[in-house]
Amino acid sequence: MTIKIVETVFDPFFEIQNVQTQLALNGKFGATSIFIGTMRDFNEGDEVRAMTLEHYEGMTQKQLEKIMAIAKEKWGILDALIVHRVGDILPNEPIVVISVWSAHRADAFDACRYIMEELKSNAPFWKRETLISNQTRWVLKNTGGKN
Amino acid sequence: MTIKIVETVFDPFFEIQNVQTQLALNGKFGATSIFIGTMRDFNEGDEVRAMTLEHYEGMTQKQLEKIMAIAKEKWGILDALIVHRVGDILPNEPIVVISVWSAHRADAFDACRYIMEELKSNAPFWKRETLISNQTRWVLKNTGGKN
Amino acid sequence: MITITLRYFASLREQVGRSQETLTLANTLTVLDIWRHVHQVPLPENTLIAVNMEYVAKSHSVCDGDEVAFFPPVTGG
Amino acid sequence: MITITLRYFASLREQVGRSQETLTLANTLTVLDIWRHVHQVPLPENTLIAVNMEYVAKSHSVCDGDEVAFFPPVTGG
Repeated sequence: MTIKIVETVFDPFFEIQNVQTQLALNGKFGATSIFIGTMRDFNEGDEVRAMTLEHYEGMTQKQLEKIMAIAKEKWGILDALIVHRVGDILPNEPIVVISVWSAHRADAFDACRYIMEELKSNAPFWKRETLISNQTRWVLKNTGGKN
Repeated sequence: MTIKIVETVFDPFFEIQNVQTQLALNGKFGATSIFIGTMRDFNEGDEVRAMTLEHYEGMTQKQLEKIMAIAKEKWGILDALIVHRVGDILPNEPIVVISVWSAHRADAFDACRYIMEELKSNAPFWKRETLISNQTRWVLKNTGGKN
Repeated sequence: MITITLRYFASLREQVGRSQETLTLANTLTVLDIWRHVHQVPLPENTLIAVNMEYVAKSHSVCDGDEVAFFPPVTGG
Repeated sequence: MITITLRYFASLREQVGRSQETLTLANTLTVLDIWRHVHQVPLPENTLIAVNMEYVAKSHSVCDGDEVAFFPPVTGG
């Protein structure tokens, strides 16, 4: 299980492959479910120029570890990865990647979505957007991700 | 929308990035949901040495196009990719990758899972396993992926 | 006269002993009756049937030039 | 005597005008009463509260050495 909070641009595919090439996983996982959140250049009808992600260092790690531990109890997970960006972010840069490896697909799908929804609800990150007008605003609330 | 049936080993991350670097998507997608199916070295309690994937050429493409079209009607999808392997496959090689890009995460999550389940149920592929004993057997049925 | 192509895949292809054959009929038949016309053994339960690469029911009747495929449950992904 | 650290994040940090302060109390208080003790304005609705980096209810009472954090709804991911 890997949790990383990073302050500079990261490559989600490099991070995933980095975990996956661990020899222990070879031939054992049949399913990988991945979610990547990427910064858009629009939000709530406005063009967005940049974003700053603030977080509560220490608590972030603690909450993400708790989410991972619960996911591991609920589903048959072989490994999981969370990488989350903080600091100044530009459109088209990745914000978060979650990857879950399991033997069978239902476990990977369910656990990946669970981790993402819990992260959105409980991990102490806050987004401040800089609009195209250079006006800044805090994002007030995450939208729901469940149907 | 991209559908590929490939006869040799492919790199799922390369295929995904290949679609993603299309300029049209830049800054527009906030969510990417990816599923990768990888060959395991065990199935139904037996060690598996290799696998051969047969398919019904033409019908495969037709069914996958239909699945993609329905997913596009049901959810707000910006782009989607399916790559599926056929022929001789070894453990740890990717069998299938599905990637869905959308503005918001619920659409990507739902559509990716839908495409995978429909592919498992309707796309005319058949797996024949070669066990460690060199005995071969057809996989009889896909297991369920919904909870 | 109706000429159709029959195709078999995977384990069913191995059971039938061939992957493809051409059949000429005086009149249209359902896909189930085509199977009965050609094979001594009953159509295995769970067999899927496609005509021109689209799934059909056993009661579907063929047209001249159709490609009719019989195959076991699919196991891709 | 109970000494605690207060922390504020994001928009609440900007409203409060500082990110951190230390408070010494004669007796334990609930986290809600701590807010009232320090700030003139009522605790904004939807504010989340953590003690030692775990979420707590407004009625949670602090201990000596606790880190108490107040912040708006989280918006990561």
